[in-house]
Amino acid sequence: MHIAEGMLPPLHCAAWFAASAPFVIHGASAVIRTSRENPENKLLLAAAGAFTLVLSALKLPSVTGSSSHPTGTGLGAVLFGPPVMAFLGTLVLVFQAVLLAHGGLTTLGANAFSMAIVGPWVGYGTYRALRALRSPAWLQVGCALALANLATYAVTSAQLAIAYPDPATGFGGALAKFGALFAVTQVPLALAEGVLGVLVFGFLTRA
Amino acid sequence: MARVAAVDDAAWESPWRQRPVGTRVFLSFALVLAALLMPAWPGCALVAGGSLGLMLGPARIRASLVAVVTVPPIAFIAVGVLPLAVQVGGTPFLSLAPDGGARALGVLAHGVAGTLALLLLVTTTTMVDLLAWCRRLGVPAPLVEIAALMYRLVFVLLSTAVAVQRAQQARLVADAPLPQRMRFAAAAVGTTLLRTWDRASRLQRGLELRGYEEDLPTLPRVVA
Amino acid sequence: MLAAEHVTVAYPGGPAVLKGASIRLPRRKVALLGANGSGKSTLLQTLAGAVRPAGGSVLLDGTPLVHSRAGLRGHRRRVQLVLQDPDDQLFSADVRQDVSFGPLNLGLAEAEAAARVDETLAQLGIAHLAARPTHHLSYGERKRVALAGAVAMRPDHLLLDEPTAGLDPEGVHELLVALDGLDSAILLATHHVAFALAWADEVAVVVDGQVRQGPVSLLGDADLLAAARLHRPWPLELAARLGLAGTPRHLDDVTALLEAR
Amino acid sequence: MLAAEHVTVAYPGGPAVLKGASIRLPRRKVALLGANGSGKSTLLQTLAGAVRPAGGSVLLDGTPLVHSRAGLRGHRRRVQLVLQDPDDQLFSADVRQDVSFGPLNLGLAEAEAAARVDETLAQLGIAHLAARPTHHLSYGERKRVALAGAVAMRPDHLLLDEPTAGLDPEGVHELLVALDGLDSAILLATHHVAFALAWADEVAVVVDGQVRQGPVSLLGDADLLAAARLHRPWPLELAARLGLAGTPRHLDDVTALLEAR
Repeated sequence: MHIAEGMLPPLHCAAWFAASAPFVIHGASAVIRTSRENPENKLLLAAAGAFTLVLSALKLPSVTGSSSHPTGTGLGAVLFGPPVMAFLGTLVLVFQAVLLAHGGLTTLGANAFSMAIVGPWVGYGTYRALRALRSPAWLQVGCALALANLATYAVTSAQLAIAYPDPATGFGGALAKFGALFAVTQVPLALAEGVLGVLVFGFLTRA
Repeated sequence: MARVAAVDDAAWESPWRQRPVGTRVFLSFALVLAALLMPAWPGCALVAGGSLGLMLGPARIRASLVAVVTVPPIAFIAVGVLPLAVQVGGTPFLSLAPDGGARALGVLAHGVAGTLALLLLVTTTTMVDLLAWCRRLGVPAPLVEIAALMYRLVFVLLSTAVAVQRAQQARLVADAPLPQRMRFAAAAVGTTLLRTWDRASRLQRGLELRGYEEDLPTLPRVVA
Repeated sequence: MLAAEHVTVAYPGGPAVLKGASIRLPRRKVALLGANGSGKSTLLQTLAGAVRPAGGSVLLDGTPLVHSRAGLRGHRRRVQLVLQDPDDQLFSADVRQDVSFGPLNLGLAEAEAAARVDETLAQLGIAHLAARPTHHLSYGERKRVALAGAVAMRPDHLLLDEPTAGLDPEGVHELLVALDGLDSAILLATHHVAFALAWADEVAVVVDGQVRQGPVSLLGDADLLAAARLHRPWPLELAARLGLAGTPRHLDDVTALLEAR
Repeated sequence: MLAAEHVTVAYPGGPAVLKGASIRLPRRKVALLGANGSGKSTLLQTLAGAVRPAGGSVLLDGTPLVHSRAGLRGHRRRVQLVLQDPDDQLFSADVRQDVSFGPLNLGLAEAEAAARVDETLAQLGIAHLAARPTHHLSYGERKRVALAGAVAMRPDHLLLDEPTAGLDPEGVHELLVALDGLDSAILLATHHVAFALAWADEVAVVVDGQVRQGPVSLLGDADLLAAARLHRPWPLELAARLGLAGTPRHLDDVTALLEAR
């Protein structure tokens, strides 16, 4: 879920850039380090980024009949860890902006915060927590993906609510409005992504 | 998915490719800033009109392409601004906000103008040129190289993903019940993932044969 | 009978690939010949319903294909396309599972589908691969399994895109034996002219976005082949040079003609 | 001269692919023949230094290759392998950039590398592709660009894995013209026996993990080819059947022999 170019006031854009920058820079330096240690990692990370981008363009069967797109950031976080995903997710967002005019450049900070930082951290946290609880592997993967997707959606709703508070009830009311609006598509999508993740996990363990 | 290729194709064929990337980035960014900072009327209308005019005029972008790539984000913006028109709390719980319509339309205008300004950049500038520009601005080489490899792999994988989906359709995947379809979608995603890995390791070995150790130096593009 | 009538196809922003191409696929073995980029694959995709032509139509038993969900569903039950790269068509963990994909989607019960799969694998001479994981197969084996996936749907019309590409002579031979056992009409795209001459009942040559269809002797037409950026197959070239009568299709024919001289 | 002596290669967990294979690549055109899975590609990879043999050695001008970083670096400056699938070697978004990788990696200055790239593209007849995006190229064009990437390094020895696979007759012809303009020794792996007969100065046939190398007349040895799961090329088969003397290599030779009869 991307906030389009032009939809956030300038101050908000700047603030979200400032909020995202430390994570993305930290991730970028982790990426530089791992690719110096092992040049094969460059190819792997590029492939992971390309896969995420292509995945976001694959159509999934969905309950509502409209097609839906998985985000894949939860999967990336489980595979590469959240710091690397902060960089890689941002790179995917740049590609989506440049190749699809999807999202934007001034809203990149805000989108990176929701999709490349909070989503992956929530996904990774869920995965680690469930692992610590010795839950089955499929549950770890499914919940990590679904919750990463949901967290992204929640953060995006909050970002819009901060920018455009409700005239009567302020931030809380706006959050409820945006949350309810996007819930229609995003909640089934998050569940679908979780289920898909479980199925892909099953496919890969059989293959 | 065809949209990936559409924007990219336009950028490769853009008559503006010969102009310095920095100029294009500056122009587009100035328009985006104008869209953000100026009042919706007449500022955003001017930005939107200006971006459209530049795209359809000197940049010679086909109108059908502009339509194809702008409709989805604009539809998303249009839905996204709906909450601005209403307010919650009080009685009735949900009601039209005072000036709500104007507020929603204003944000819509900012969004549409911003998206068109961004589109001006991306339909005239290839990813490759942007990456080379980033490199000159001092972005570390490994990061630029990963982005460049990613760009190449996107197109390799795209044809795979499209072919896998087509092959499933040919064998009547649409007739399967939903749980089955989810399973087949997972198989398509899993297959694409395995092939992604395979592609990456094969490219690694292929590049090693060409002498790849740590860096992937290439000539900068010649601006004629 | 499957046919295309005056189909025109252009990719977005590009020039037309097919410009009023017509082809018909009677219950025979037809070889579709053309250079790389001539539009062979596009024509196959169009016949299979995967590409919607801008003009003209695809006909199945005289009825035009409607590109609706229902129209395509009916079409796909009877027309199956096997792609050049088998990896694009194999997406299950093992061979049996992969081949069962189509039959199950046709609505066959599990037992029935299983029987269909076994029958198909036996027919194509790959029953021994049934339980093998797909990613352990050799290239030739993967091509055969991808073919099985289509054959298991019992299509009347089987469209094959470069099925011999990348196969060694033994592999090609095994493939041909397998194809001979089928009773679908087969349209096989290739740029191996000598192979087409030996195998086909009829040939169709893609030239300039259109199709010239006729008996294999068409491959003796040097002008046509030059326009198609192809070469005359060696048996016909040799016959022409030596002034031999007839249309020798392979080594045996050539030997017989020369010995009779 | 590049050579392999008694090399043995086995993949982890599998049987040996090469069992004491020896081959030498003098400054000539050598065709390496073998069925799918015979070990052709493995032999090329071994010669290029990408696969380290369990036994035997790879020699460059008599000096055994050491698989250290420095050893391999020196080897790759002189021996370049072009893989069958061009997408395994093309990494850059445009052609010129991709081809410049090797020369820059050799340590050439930018101006020098640029001159080298232009020269190579012209030599291979693809100067017009220089500014094209890699993903817009056809398969045949990508194969040519991948070849350019290797040729731009000016290797003494060029190893080509199935360079004609997937190319139409014109594409093959253009490739051969381009190869003729090079002055590297060329080892070309293929399973097209008739093509090898027409093109090569010498042939090397992979049989049972070993290599039989000799003049092209080796391809008339029916037993050898059967053991290699290949067929005798048609000119030699026809000559044998008709009892013609000599080793006709292509249609012209066959015509001349028959007319002289």
